[in-house]
Amino acid sequence: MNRQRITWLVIGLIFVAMLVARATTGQGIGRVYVKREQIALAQVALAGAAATSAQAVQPLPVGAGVKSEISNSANNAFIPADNQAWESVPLAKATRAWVEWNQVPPKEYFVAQATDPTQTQIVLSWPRTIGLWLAAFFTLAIFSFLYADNIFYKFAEATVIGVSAGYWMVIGFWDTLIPKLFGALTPEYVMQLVQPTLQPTPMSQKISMWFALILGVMMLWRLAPRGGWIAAWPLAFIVGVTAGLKIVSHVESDLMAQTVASMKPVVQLVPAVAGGTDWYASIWATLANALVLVGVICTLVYFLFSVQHKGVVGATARVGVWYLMITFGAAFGFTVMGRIALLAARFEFLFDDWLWLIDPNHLRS
Amino acid sequence: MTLRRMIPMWIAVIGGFVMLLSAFVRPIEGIGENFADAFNVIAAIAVALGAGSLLKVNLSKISRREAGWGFAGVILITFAITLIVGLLKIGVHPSHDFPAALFSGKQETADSPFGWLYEYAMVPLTSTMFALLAFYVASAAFRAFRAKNVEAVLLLVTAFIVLLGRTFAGVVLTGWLPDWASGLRFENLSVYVMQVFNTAGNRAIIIGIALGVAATSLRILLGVDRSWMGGGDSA
Amino acid sequence: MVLGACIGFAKAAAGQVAQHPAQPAAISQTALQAAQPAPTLLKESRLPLFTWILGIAIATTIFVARARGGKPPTIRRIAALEAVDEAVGRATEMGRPILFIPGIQDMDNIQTVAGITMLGRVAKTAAEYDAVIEAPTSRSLVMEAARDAVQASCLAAGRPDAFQPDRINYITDEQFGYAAYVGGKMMREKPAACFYMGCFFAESLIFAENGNAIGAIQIAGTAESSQLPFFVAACDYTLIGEEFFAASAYLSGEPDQLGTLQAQDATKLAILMFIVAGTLAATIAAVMPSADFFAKTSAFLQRAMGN
Amino acid sequence: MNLLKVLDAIDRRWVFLWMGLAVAVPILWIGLTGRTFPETPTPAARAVYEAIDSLPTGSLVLFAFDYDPASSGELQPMSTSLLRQCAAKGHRIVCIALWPLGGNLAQETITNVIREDYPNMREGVDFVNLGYQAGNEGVMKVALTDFIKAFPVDSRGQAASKIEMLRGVKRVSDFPLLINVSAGYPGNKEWIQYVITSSEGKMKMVAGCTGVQAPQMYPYYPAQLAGLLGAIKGAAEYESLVNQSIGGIAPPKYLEAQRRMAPQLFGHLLMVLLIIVGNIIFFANKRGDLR
Repeated sequence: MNRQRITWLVIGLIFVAMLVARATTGQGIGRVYVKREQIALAQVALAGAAATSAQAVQPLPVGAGVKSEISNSANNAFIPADNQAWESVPLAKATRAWVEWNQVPPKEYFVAQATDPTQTQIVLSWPRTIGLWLAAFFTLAIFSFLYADNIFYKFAEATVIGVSAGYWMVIGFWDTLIPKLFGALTPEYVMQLVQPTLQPTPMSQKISMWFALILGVMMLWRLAPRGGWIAAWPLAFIVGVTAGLKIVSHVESDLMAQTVASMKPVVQLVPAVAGGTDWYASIWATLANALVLVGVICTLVYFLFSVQHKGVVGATARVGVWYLMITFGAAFGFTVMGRIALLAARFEFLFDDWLWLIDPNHLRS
Repeated sequence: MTLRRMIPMWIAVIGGFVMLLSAFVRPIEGIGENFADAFNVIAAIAVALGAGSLLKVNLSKISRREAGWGFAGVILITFAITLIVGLLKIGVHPSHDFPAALFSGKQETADSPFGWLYEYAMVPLTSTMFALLAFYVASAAFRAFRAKNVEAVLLLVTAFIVLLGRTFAGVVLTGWLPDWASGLRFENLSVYVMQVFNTAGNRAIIIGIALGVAATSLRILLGVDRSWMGGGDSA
Repeated sequence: MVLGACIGFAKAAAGQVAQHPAQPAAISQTALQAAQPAPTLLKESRLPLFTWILGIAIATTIFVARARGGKPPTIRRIAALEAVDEAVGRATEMGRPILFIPGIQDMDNIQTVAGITMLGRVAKTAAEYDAVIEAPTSRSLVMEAARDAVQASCLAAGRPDAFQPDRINYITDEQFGYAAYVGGKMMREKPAACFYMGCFFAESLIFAENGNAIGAIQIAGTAESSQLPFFVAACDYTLIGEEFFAASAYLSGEPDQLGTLQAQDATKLAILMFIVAGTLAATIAAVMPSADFFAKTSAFLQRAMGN
Repeated sequence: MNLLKVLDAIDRRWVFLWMGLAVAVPILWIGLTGRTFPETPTPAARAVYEAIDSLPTGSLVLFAFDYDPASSGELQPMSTSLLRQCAAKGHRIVCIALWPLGGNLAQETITNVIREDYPNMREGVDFVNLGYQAGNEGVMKVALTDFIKAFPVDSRGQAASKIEMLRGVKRVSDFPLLINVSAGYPGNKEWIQYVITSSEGKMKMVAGCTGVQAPQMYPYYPAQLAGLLGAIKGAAEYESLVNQSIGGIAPPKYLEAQRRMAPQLFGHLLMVLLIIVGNIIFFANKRGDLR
């Protein structure tokens, strides 16, 4: 048994011991509670002009815990939230009903239990509780990479690759292909199945979507046994168009805008509160402007390629490098801040959501 | 130059010039916008290629029993599950406004399997990966921030000032300074650094980058550089 | 053929220039015309922008033509690029792979395009040295583009057999999923040389620190100034902003590509002059409100910059 | 010199451990005691507050959530306080997102702030979430000419054209103020490049960004950016400003940023310490003491 194995074992044992200790004291440890919400919706006729694409559907109270808020969609006709009301409405069709479980802070469960131990509205959610523990495991597994590459990290790595690759493909399908491509080419299906309020797409959009579809298929031709070279066309198109678009945006809003920003007066007179000029402040302001100007010039000189950095140019470039270094130092300092905040967030997850050691948001008390 | 390489080049050149002109010619103003959508669609279609490569590489790992083939299996399984529950919106209720439309619900809804995967696998994994940076900045600073020369000194002194100036520590250390010297307080120093040196440095970097982008784009648009579609034989 | 295209373009451009030469005065005239709103074919308000782009294009064409005419410019040495051969050679000696990361953005980002171009160059050297190059990507389109570039490079190097498509594979679009993969890969396969060329965000330091921990030669290049500090701190060589875009032209060593770098410098000098002149005019105008001429001049120059 | 020798040859994993403790311990401490450090707002943060406060009550505010959970540790406190100030001031808020997950975060923030503390604000009248739109700058360009076309439906799947509060909105520049909290691309820079630059001063913008981006955003402040919140520090300063202005004892959810400043402090001190020690070692090495 080598040293690393032992280290892992010891860490693991200590950890489990602490976990057990924590779990058996106080409110216990990482659980997720959910509240039952009965959704029952009755479909009714629409009020006149509002009756466009969608069939409107009214929330309808049936029994306890019903979602009784009326959706304020312009397409929906309002009917009084009264049990049989929807039946009396002309053209009323069948209701659609389902149950939603929404997460609630543990304290709500504690309260509910205290008042009525037999209640079933707020219950422990096993899937989410397991999820919480899985999340904690993944968090620790990633952290373990800091010590050394290990089986837990490898597992976490494999999971994040698989899940995220799938995730982005799903997002691409539902948020890009469906609304943009199919929304433009086969609107009726999209309206029927996904988005009744889909806006009609203008001709130009339709054309560009057909175009995109063709280029996309050309891309996929790579998978075909022969003629894969055709995929070079869509790529070439993308690269060319990108070049055309970026040159405009960068020259306009970076090159020109930043140059204009540098063409400000160096001397700056700061008016004093009492009236007149605050010379002390003015001198500092002027100095600052001058320093900015010098910095911009020197750093630009550093970026010259076709001149050897010797003599005057070399000296100027050197100053430019100093400015760059200061810039980088500042960026570094700022970034540290952000990174620590992120780490803090992860620790808060472990201590608060999982271990229930701290309760900054008063979710449990 | 072969036709097979000439056609793509001209596609790029023409496409690029049309976009360039669309910034100046009213009738074709809109096409730049349409391209953004078109690109997203092409990219979304092209993920099939990515998925293909992901499957191929991992399947061959498994079949060849390469080191860590088990994890390749984990990748494939998690990938497949996420894809299926997501594409079919399994367990997703329709939106409250349009229960009639089968797929009107958002796929990320918390109590759907996809939402579960997102919240309890993807979020903790990615944000913890992100959080590792806190450790890496520490070790990087410890190792690399050494006063080897003027440049290094400037780098670390600035980082120093900003680090102290951006917390309560700065206030404690230099808060005693009288008002006429308040400019030397860490929190103010760090603001000056940002507004003077950092502004100058970044401005030059931004201008330089803009020039670089312009030149790179022109190399493509004028067909001077074609190595983006395969190295070597330019000119 | 391309030269023809360039010269043709130059002629066309020259024709254009006759109408509005790139002098401040002329620009301001056009800018003034822009003042009167009238739905015309062209967007006059953008004439300064047009003139600048045209100017850069003309400069490029002229310098390219000059370079081809046998006057190739001398380019200052860029240490990071002179280290490429060293890095590739080292990988060959150690019999370990080269890791190339073309950033995490898609092909609609010009940095990614520049990164792919660099990949082409590095892959060519690698093929000549007979070193293995691996390029995991975080976008499907980037994977395809990278494969094209590497394949073509292997051909150009006369080593078509050196092209192994499966070493250029898609991982995931997710930034940190990708980072997790690359981090783990580094720790396990210990590449001898790591190239980070493209658009990077937070993952930059995850790569650079792990690369440092395994003692790889690291050469980075990006225009994401937020990530430059980390590359500068943790990598052996870093291409800063504009240098990164100049890199592939520099490595190609082809006269016309080097010409474009000269064009970049020419534009840079023009910008410098504008800044100096503009600041002077503005300052004098601010100090002596009576000096009407300077106020006008500074207004001129600002409008020439599209303000 | 022995200590230095040890430190010189030290395994980076010790540095990792120290950093872990420097962040974890304060969190526990704050969590148990509930104390936070005082904040003195910098001009940039104050400017954000002023920009929102100076608008007449009931103004339309566009709020772009361009980040994802990976960076919400840093940015969520900003969004929470920003939304809170807008709601408290009685502005009408239109939430959008150019990051796929931004839409959800907008929804969470709305639930967390508006639904809980400003229950009489009505969706579609006082606030609306138009959710995520794919297309990055493309969407901005569309919004320049036709806002409704860029964001056709809200998060409930309703046609934006039918939403009362959007009646007066033709193009994005009809919003007097844009609030953008962003973790990268697309984000602050793109909004400035494509929207603010071309709105000819009709539209003000205040931004919140991660520590990484803050340095590149400063060149845009105060010209193109009316105000800027840099990293958790900016968030904490702004948070304290909003809490002061609203008064009373702020509920814990409105102290998140200020709570996070404690781990910041110790993390930063550790970094400073590391840099100092690193240099002592460096000079000792130079003098040959470690040989």
